[in-house]
Amino acid sequence: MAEKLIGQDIAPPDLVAKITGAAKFAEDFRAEGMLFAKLLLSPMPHGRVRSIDTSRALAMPGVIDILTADDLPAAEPPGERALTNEPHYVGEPILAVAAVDETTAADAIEQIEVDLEPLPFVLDPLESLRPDGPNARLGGNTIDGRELKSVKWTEADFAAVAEGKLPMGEPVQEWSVGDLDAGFAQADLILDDTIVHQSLTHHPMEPRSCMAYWQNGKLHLYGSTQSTARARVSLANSLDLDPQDVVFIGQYCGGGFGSKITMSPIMHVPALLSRKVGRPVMLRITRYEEHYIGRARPGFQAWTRIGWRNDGVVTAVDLYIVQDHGAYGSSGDHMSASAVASLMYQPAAMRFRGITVYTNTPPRSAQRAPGGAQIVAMLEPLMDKAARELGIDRVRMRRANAPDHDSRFGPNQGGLTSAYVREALDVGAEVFGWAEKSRLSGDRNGTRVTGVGVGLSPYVGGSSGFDGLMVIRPDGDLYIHQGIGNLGTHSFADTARAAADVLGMPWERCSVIWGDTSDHLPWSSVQAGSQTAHAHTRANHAAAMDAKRKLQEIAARDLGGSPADYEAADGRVFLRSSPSRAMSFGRAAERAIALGGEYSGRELPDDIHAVTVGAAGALAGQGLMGVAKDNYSHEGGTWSWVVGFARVEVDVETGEVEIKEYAGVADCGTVLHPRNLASQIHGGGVQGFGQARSQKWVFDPKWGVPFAHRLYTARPPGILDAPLVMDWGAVNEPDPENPVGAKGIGEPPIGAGSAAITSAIADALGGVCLCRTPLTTDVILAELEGRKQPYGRLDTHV
Amino acid sequence: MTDIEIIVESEPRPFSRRSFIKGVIAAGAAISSTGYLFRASSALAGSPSARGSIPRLIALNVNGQSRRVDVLQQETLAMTLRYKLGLTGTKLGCDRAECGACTVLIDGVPHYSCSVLTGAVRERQVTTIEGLAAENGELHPVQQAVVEEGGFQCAFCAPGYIMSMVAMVNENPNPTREEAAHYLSGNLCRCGDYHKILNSAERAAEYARRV
Amino acid sequence: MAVIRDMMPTFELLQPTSVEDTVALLQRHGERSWVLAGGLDSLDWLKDRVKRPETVVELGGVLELRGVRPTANGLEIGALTTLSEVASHREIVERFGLLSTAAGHVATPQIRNQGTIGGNISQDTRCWYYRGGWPCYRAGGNTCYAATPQSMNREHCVFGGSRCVAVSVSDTAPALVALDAEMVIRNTDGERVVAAEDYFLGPDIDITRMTVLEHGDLLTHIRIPSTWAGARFYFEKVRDRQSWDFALVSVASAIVVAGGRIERARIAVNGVAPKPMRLPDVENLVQGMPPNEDTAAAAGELAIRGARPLRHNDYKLPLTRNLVRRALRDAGA
Amino acid sequence: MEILRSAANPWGQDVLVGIAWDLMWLALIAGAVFVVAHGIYVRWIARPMPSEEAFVPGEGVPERVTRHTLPSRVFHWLMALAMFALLLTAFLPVVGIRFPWVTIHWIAGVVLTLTIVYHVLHAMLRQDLRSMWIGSVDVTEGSQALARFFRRSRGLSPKAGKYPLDHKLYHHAAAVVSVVAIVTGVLMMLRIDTPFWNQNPYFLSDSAWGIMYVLHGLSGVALITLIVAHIYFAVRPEKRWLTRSMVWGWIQREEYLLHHDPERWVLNRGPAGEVAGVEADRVQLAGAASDAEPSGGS
Repeated sequence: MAEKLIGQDIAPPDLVAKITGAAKFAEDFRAEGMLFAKLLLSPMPHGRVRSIDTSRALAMPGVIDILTADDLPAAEPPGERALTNEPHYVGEPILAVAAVDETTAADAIEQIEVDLEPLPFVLDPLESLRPDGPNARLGGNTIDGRELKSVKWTEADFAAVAEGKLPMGEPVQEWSVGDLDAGFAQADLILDDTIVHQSLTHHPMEPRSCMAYWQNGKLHLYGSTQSTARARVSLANSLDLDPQDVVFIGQYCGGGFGSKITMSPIMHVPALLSRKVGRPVMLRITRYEEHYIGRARPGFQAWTRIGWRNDGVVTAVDLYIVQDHGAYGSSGDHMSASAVASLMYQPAAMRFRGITVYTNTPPRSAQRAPGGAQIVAMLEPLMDKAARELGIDRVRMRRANAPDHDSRFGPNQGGLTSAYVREALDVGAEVFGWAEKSRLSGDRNGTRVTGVGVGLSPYVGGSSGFDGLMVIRPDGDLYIHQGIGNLGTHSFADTARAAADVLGMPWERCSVIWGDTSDHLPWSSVQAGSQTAHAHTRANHAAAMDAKRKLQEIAARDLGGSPADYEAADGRVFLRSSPSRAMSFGRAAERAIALGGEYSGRELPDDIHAVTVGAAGALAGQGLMGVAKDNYSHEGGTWSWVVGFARVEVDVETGEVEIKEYAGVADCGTVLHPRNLASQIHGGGVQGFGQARSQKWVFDPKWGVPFAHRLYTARPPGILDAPLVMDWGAVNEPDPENPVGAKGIGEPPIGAGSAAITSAIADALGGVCLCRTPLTTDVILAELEGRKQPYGRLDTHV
Repeated sequence: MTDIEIIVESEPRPFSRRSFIKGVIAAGAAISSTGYLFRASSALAGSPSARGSIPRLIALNVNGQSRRVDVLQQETLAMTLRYKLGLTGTKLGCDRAECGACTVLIDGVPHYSCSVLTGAVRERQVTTIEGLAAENGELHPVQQAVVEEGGFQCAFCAPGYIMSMVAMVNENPNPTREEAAHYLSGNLCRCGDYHKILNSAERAAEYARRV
Repeated sequence: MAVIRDMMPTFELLQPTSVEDTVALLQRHGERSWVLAGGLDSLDWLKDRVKRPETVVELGGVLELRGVRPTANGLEIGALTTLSEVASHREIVERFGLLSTAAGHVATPQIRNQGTIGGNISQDTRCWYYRGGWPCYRAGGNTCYAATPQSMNREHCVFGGSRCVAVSVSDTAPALVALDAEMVIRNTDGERVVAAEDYFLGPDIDITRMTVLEHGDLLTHIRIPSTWAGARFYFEKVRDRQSWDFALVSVASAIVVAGGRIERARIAVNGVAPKPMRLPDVENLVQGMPPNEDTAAAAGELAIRGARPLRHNDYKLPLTRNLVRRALRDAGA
Repeated sequence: MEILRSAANPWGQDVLVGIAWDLMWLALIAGAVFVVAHGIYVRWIARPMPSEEAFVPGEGVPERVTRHTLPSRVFHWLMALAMFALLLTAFLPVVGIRFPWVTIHWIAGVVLTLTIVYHVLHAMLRQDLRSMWIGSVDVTEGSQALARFFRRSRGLSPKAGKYPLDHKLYHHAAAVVSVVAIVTGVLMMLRIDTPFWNQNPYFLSDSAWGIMYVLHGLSGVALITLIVAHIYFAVRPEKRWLTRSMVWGWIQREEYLLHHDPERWVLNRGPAGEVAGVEADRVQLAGAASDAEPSGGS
């Protein structure tokens, strides 16, 4: 019986292609007669196009054509389009020029005269909420569900803003649970503070370049996406096309972190330009443009009040979040943040109030643990402050509040599928050596003071209801079709193991088919919300069980006995009682083709998605088909956890911080691929370090123009900004609501990394919570030297 | 200039604000079989009238082969590799010497190919990621080490990292983990895979010592 | 007309192979020419189309300007010597470790492999208003956008601002000032030698240039006298990230201690003024004093006297004070 | 040759930045051309001045007539010094001579402003404003001079008051240009750090600043021409007596009587015995103006 694949370290099948340069990302494809497009970006934070004079550009040799917003499908505000006649942020694309090469296209852009009328703009959400504050959009400054509204607070609300207190006027989103006053009444310690979290561009390593052409009415688009199957469908819908008429090619995605969940709006430029000029168009996106259209995490200006009993148990949480919504997008980070706070601290009484405010800054979208990564980095230092004042060990403090399997949380007090949080804390304390390391806090080593921190970070880790599709071909191999994107998590390969294990197939006999929708990919989840590992172990398991049933039936039909007497392993289906009576998978595949019907995919289950029906139909008759919808039970919310432990040294004379040690431990159900889990824990942790220490936006408030728009000024962490060695661990207890016990894990690690560092720095500063990220050198040094902080308590984009 | 015959309407297409037409327009483009080399157009040519827009035919030595290629005077090595020689393994992450994904070796030394003018490397040996594995596909020791460590996540930065690692093992056969980190500090990884990259670097040094 | 970034415009590439040819070309093409050595500073301008030379003179072929040669009383470094060579050259490491340490802190290995020491000290400022193509004073306009009450000037100057408040960002510049180096400049008229301290210009003298180089000039060599060879060197660069980033503040010092007392000292800081700032008052103060904590503290206080912080860079005062303190403290260690 | 420099502001809108430095060369050339032309004109072309009318008896005219009091002379030279400092610090950097000019420039600017303020008060309170006033007499004086220049008349223009018309015109031109330079200069001081305030370029909109810089530039270059002419006249031999008067303050009795009409520049004994001129508001000088020949003269 082949050894179980789940739990082993198996490199993904695409690794050799990636490290020999053979792997083709979107910008690596070429096409005969390919043109190059360049974008004309808005220089103004908010403007309206009065006129565009492209005559000189079009007269230039080598310039083929120009695409403007009028050539795109209409969209109701605040809907975003690839091009616009009313730019809402500096850098929003207004038009695109297609030319024989990029230099000509760029020269042509410089010959175009765009007459832009400046409109009122605003960068700071609080400014827009002032009684006379400007609105970022003509239709209003916030959104309630689908409706644009203009909300203005009163002067009274802003009374204490000068002392750095968050104004808390009338919210738009709100929920509360339990009796808040009673909760605070029984609290022995109450802390409250204003906390600010910066906005952050995703900056995946690969900019979202894309190339497209049309062939016999079908759109072929080479793009970078986290979710191949879903990108094709959303691209088709956005262009009013039938998905069958769209071929999306995206075998490799140079990272997305939530900025490439399905399609990027900019894909309409090569798609529609190539149709307009009748030739392939490559749009190479530069890093500068990636800052503008590459999505970002919404920043928060928040206030919170938390009550603790003497034993460390949280009695009440009051949370107010003003979210910076950017110019477009539908971010609900502030709502997710409130759910995470409620889940983590399990307060009996909690109130959340919030509002999301449009600003003339780049569009937002989910960025790795949207809302979660912000709130844990903001609140965990307060938890430490309480632990220090109550004299309770900080890990024990978190154990006292941690949820278990039966806990409830959030506005409608939903349940959980599993929560091994205390176990994660214990394993973490063990791996990091918390017992003796926590005693190091405050130690001096020359001019360096030590700080240790712990950061707990949960996030959604599952979903269900998607389809699995695989074929055993006459060659006896198992071809597993995955609609999952290849965004760096290796989930497209790791989730396929669930199918191989059901059929006892050795990994060398399995081929994963992914990345090109013309290879017939099933309907799959989006690779976001850390749901893929959970959703697609279920889907692949279900489809493999379907294949197994068909193998047993075919074997019983040919070799006698009843299907239940048969077992499948090592490429054979055999009678359990006498294994020599067997049939190879290849033979079974030939029989399946001969028998047709459901065996070869001529007939399909009636509950699978239309996309899967299309894919399966194309594969019918090629072998024994396993196809099924994931109908396994899914009671309660699936959430995964990572707890991060960090030791830092802060130089009291320069304000520099060196992260000496970091360890992250996860509760993500059964570990599919240990080394890959380590990469997610460490990789997400490093992104958390950048969030806590160096990455931010800087805008000139007078002109509304950004400066941190390239990697050098955006300052993502480098190899020397992380410890040389990082540890990890996992509880590895199966989740009951998944056939293999797996939960997703992509997002919790970033909050753990960020919270561990903000807590550790607060610890090194003697428990002072600076309540702001990023904690850059200047902010820390101003605190150490007792000087005025460089930024106001509520300042954003500084 | 390019020898493709450009079908342009007699007078420049007047810019008209046509409404969105859903119709089917037959487009006659097909992926050329070679997939790489296409005579049609390169990424950059520039309007013929501009000073210096006349390309120069030069000979480059890339991965041990002499390649003759028409190069514009302002063309960077990364663009030449990717758009003229079809070596798309060298990636463009920022085009501004801020990420390292375009790292290649010039005379064995790591450089950001996005910040080197192609004209400046005429007599020099350029090595790219495609030049590491042997003809028969046998991986370079560094590549083999990366495979065994299951290295990289999205791997867009992998080619750049591996070129830096190759130079590292050539220059310092016995690097400590810290020395490796400093040597690779010119390569950015946005997935944050530094721990596993350093594991690969240490194993790469070990394998290189064996060869 | 619309603006586009990240797309190099066409230019004519000239690749001379001797200093004579180079200065002749620069003379002929005058204001429309651009000197390109390592190119790390130049390509930032050219790709963003903020500076538009018609002709680029690429110095890769001028081999005579690479390498390190001992001279009568010190070393002469060719301006085209790469930062990696400077950081690892045995002569420099042993006698002028301050410079090799400084060179080793520049940006990243790939940039050090290609960037030249001449380019590092002649690079333009990195003020993000100026680099963004704004029509500021330094770009020939009449406004400094970084010195308004609302500006984002965390990385601007606290000393020596005159309308323009940008800073010099070179790491090797303060080291060369501390080593009392000299810069050799050639043009068609001949050669002139300028002391390191005078090589750099503040905006009060000429707001459009960071160094004395004019069109037609070529920095050929950097000469380091042996006066400070073997002194006790200290270099520290404080920055947000440990690679790529320029210094928020950096200190470079050469101190000779004899008989428990500071015989002579030469200290320079960068990242705080439009040019690397030598601290003669501090040097005089500490002369003859023991290199202990009190001297270091006094030196630190004196170093930041007269500073004039902007809206967001007040932290550079304590940071400069502490770095000078650490340099003096190290002299006593 | 450009006149104005403009640039794209951060929003891509075209905005005035200042004058083109070619105008500075233009102004210098204009000054030089004027000097040469005038020199040639006087030397070769101008018809000799007709012999002065019979010597007007000047009884009661002292040997030395005070033309400029000490305070006004001190003002003049101080202002000249400030003006020179301003012009040098403004234009030497443009021609390539590098030195820290900003501080000297704004200090000289402040000095100039103070001197001008003093001059205005001094003129209003102590000096005789009307001596600068351009009245109908001056108009005829001027038209006569013009007619003679164009050879349409031989007649002698009426004698000047304290200040001949060209002096008055020059003074007013210089005054206007200086005021423009000062007003714009003072405002522009908001753009630099001084011991009293930090620079704030957003005090005005960038288009307003553009106009400010252009005006300052234009007045600056205009001053070059004006001062070149001024110095030229000061050193001309036949005007030396006037220059002397700005140094020592007095002119000789003959010079007074030769060049000035006692009726229009009435001398009266000041308390200290020195004689100060008071511009008499003479009625149109009977007869003198009417003998101008009708056009189409010789």
